[in-house]
Amino acid sequence: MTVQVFKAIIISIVITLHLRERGFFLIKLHDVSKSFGRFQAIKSVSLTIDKGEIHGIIGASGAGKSTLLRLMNLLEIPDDGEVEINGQNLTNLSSKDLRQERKSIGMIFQHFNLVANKTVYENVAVSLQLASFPRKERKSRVMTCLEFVGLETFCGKYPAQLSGGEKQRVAIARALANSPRVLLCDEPTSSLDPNTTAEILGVLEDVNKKLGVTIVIVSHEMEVIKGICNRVTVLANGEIYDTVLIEPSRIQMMDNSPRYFVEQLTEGRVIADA
Amino acid sequence: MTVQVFKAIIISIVITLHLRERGFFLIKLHDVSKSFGRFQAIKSVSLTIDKGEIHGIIGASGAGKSTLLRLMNLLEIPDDGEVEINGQNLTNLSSKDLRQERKSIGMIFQHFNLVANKTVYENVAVSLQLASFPRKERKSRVMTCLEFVGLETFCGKYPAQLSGGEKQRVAIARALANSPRVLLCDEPTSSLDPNTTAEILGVLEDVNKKLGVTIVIVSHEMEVIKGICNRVTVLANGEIYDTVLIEPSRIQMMDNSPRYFVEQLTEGRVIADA
Amino acid sequence: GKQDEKTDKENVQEKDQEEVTLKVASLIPPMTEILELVKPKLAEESINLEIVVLGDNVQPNTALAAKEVDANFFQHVPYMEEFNRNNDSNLVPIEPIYFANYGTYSKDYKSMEELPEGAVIAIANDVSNIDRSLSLLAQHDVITLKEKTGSYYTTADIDENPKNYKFEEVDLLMLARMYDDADAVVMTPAYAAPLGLTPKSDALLTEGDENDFAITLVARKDNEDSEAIKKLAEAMTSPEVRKFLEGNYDETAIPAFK
Amino acid sequence: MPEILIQYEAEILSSIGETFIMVGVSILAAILLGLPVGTFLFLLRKGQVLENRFAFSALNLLVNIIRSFPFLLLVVFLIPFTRFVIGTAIGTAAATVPLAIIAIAHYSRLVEQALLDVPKGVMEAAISMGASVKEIIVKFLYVEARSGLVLGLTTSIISFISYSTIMGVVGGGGIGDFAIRYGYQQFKTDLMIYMIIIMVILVQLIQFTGTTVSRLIDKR
Amino acid sequence: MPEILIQYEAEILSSIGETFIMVGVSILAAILLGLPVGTFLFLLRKGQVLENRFAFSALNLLVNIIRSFPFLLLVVFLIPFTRFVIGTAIGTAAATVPLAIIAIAHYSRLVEQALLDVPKGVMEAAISMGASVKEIIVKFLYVEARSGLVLGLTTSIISFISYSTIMGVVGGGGIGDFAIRYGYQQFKTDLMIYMIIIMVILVQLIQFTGTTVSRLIDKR
Ligand SMILES: Nc1ncnc2c1ncn2[C@@H]1O[C@H](COP(=O)(O)OP(=O)(O)OP(=O)(O)O)[C@@H](O)[C@H]1O
Ligand SMILES: Nc1ncnc2c1ncn2[C@@H]1O[C@H](COP(=O)(O)OP(=O)(O)OP(=O)(O)O)[C@@H](O)[C@H]1O
Ligand SMILES: [Mg+2]
Ligand SMILES: [Mg+2]
Repeated sequence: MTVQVFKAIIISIVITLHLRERGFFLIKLHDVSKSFGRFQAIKSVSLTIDKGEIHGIIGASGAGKSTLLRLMNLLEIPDDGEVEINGQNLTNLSSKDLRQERKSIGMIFQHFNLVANKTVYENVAVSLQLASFPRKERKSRVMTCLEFVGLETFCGKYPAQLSGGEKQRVAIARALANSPRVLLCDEPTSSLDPNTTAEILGVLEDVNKKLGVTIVIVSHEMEVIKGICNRVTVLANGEIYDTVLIEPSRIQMMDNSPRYFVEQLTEGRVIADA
Repeated sequence: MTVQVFKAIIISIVITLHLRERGFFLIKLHDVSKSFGRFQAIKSVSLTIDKGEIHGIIGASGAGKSTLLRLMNLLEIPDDGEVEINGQNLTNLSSKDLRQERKSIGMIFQHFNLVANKTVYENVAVSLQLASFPRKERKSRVMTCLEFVGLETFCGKYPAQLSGGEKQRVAIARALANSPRVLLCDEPTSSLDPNTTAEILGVLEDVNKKLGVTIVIVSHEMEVIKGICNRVTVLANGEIYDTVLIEPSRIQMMDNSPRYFVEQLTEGRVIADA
Repeated sequence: GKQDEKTDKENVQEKDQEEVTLKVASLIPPMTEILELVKPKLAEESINLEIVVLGDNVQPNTALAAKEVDANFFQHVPYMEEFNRNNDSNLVPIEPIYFANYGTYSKDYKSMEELPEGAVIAIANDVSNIDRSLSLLAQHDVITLKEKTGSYYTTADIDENPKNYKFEEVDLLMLARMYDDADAVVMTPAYAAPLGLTPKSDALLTEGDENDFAITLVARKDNEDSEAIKKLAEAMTSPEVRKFLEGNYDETAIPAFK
Repeated sequence: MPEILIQYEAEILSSIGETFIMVGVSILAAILLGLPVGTFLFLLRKGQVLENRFAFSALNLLVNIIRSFPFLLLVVFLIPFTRFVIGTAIGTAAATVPLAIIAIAHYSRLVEQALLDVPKGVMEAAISMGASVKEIIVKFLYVEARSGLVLGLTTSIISFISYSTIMGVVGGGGIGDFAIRYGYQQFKTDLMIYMIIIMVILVQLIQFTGTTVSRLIDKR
Repeated sequence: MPEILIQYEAEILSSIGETFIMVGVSILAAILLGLPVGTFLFLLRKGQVLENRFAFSALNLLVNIIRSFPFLLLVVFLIPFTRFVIGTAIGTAAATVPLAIIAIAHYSRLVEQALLDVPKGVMEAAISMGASVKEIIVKFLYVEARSGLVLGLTTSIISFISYSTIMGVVGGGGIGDFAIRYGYQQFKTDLMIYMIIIMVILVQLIQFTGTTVSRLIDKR
């Protein structure tokens, strides 16, 4: 696995060279509300996410985390309030400009939302096609992203042939492919084992540090949040309960052998091997 | 939340009274193999799960955990080998007997597999209908199960109107409704926050202890496995790497207030409130 | 051999020089057969006869009026006149060719007298044929009709129907098939023939040739005098056609030309 | 109301009635038989719960044969059967027989297609709960595919109306036949146009109802 | 080969050719125009990316009007248009015009239905990536709905064959018309049955191809 992490770092450097200088991004929500029927899922939330920050959103199931995230790229249209990215008020944009803006906002969905009739390769490639990424470099870029998530040998498979975690990793690769400047992640590691999780978080951190990508992560896993975020919003019943600044404890990388699981399970209190 | 846990315990007692004496169950896999095309997902696995055990299955993403679980109720037909539940060889059963057997095997799917056009209530009720559960008691049974997972007020909602965690909890309620004697759980808490997770695991433990339900849990979360399982199979590349006996550390219950998240985040190393 | 070849070539050349194509719309035999019969003869006169078979009895007139065909051969004059009235067209009859001897047939009964009270009589369902069928029955005093008000009689115009016959209107195409179903069927010989029925030996009642319903070659005002139409009319009233009709359609299609 | 409509009021009303009878019976046939046939076309497929190559091919062929017949010839071909069922082969009642048969074949294809769009996971959930084939169909398949089934039925009904216009051939009557006989063959163009307007309104109503219902019951 | 088939060989072959022309043009029209029309019916709906109540109603009405016409009357009604496009209103070429128009209306409904079954999540993924409407259609909707689109086209093609049998009215010819004219009207029952067998084989081939293709491209 360390080999892969090394690869990932090399790759991020390649991306850095590939990209022009890009400004850091910021996201601002002003008094945003969203109701579904009579139920108010988000209640007048104001939140600023700084440029280059890795921002966590945590809260109980049903607190409104996904809804809040989906408001940030206007997948949910707010009933009230404004959404601003990098100084631009998304709510006022023409649909063409909004499209353009969205091309620089990557999103990892809670339920992946892969295209079932596209292969793993095509699922990742499509975001490059949409962004008119130079045709020649597409293939190598897709492969790079699939290597990020350890799926370089899965190119020709279809989503229905993947395990839960593999699907999730394809969704991550897709979101990263187009070198977005903002990355919205809804439970990006919910289906991943601890090793793969650590790996993916490492990639996200690199992307943030080296390319200045602003990242918003919704997660219910305390380790994920603690391990990577600078600042965390605690959401409860559609309202911000608190925002906490933390010092991310660099995620420790582990080797991905099954031995790790056994060690973890037996640590300190081995009973027997069955 | 403690109130809910209390409720859950009361409820399990009610179920115990409701049920006749039932034998403990066991699951046996003999040399089971399963390939998808040329890819061998499960390679000649033999595994015995004892009566009344809570058995964990852990392993990296793509190791074959879901496939192994799905072999246990013959959702995947093995290419080779035999699957036995409570002494009955499932692979030889007539389709009618297999159906009958399946009614006593609850399953929680990794991707929930809720019926999108049924309400939360109907999704849970359907498993009772299939098992010809006495019509009069259905309603109270469904409500009991929804209370287990804290969704008693969500009866009339449709899956598309639920958050990820809420969907998962409906799937759990559905699997529990028909008082199964074996419960197959594929990442049952992957979308749940730590509190809800602890709660659900508490319910599963109760069901196991009080009703003798044999439980198989696939999970990538070490805490889940450590917190509830008696024995854990570590899977790697479709093979059993090891089987480890552990002493489950009774899951600690936490209150479900957002305060908990803040405490967890700031524990020991508070920097500032934003 | 050589000489033959030469004359053949000359013939072809001749044809090339003055060949005219004549399009004639038609529906079913024996109409189409008559046209096929005269085709070689017209070819000798450098007229290429193209038979356009259509499937309903309005389209041949529509096509003729729109100059898509040069003539048609499927209808009787009253029907053509009705079309002219309604469509501001100027179709003209060229030559009556044969009387389709309309008749009443029955599978179970030998004569009209045997037909019981309340029997079902199947008739065609298009207006001109309803008119014609009712006229046939009236001609033989099976029913009586009121004064004609519109251009056609309809079942509403029946005045007396002493034996309370029920009239079932079906498509022309289905008429022959109703032979099994209805107590009696009123139809043209063209539809009766495939059942092996002829007006002469099987019909309970026939129309004869004392009527206006001769199937007529029809063209337009602007081409009625053209050489090609004249030659076509000539060919269709030739002794060969008469012989053909008398030989194959004895009393079924009675030649209407002198 | 235009005079010509008043003049033909009785005929128009009875032809509307005939259309309702013919289309109504077709709808019944589509639901009572087309739905099961389509369901079996789906369930007998490879990989489905009743997988059976032979039975599938046979049923598939049967549906294809009905769909292959030129409609007019189907009507003719079915005359003995119609006579057996209805007692006569002409008239509105008789016309419903071939229409119903076409309706079954037509709708069954749309049912098959709608069921193919039910997510595999839902089928798996049903199977894992030990649902019988009947329960899989009624409690899962039809529930999950219901909006597609309604839209398919809507499309089918509109086709039935179109097929019913040909039933003048056996004296079936109906609005379409009325329009053809009086409007077209008798050159009463205005009458024809009114009849077509009636048909457009009818079709528009059916489509509107179908679209609305399918949207209301679609909770996906 | 039975004698009667040899006797009529030339006519049979040319009628098969006519059917191919008529159905071929209908297929082209269905794909080139029915597909876009159906796509717009979907995209203009409430809640979709091009939501537009007015445009939807207009397009929906247009499709319904075409579907409401008794087919025979549509053929007649379109004669001036056909003459304008093809130069004549009779013959096989002319017959393709009304057939094509019916094909567009027919297939567009099935397209609309197939697209309605595309999971919402896929649309969301497309929108979140900043896909333009054209890209949403081509790179997401059609990809995800492709097996439904193929099955719908199969169903439509078989309906087109059935519609083409009526085109004898304007001299369109085709196998069905041949069967009616020679086989039915002239009581050559054996000839009629052979023609029907040819049609069954044709339909069976189309259905088989459609089913197979749609299964092969369905990766869900
Ligand atoms: N389309 C909808 N219609 C009605 N209610 C909805 C809809 N979408 C979400 N909700 C409700 O809004 C609330 C917040 O949903 P959201 O998906 O944002 O929760 P979440 O914080 O992401 O939860 P989880 O961790 O379980 O995914 C939930 O209670 C949910 O039931
Ligand atoms: N239908 C299929 N066709 C082809 N390959 C499949 C299919 N289903 C599963 N696989 C492959 O089999 C392997 C095991 O899949 P499985 O779903 O059992 O993994 P898992 O251990 O549950 O992983 P995760 O934790 O990511 O859910 C994976 O590599 C997957 O790609
Ligand atoms: Mg969520
Ligand atoms: Mg899995």
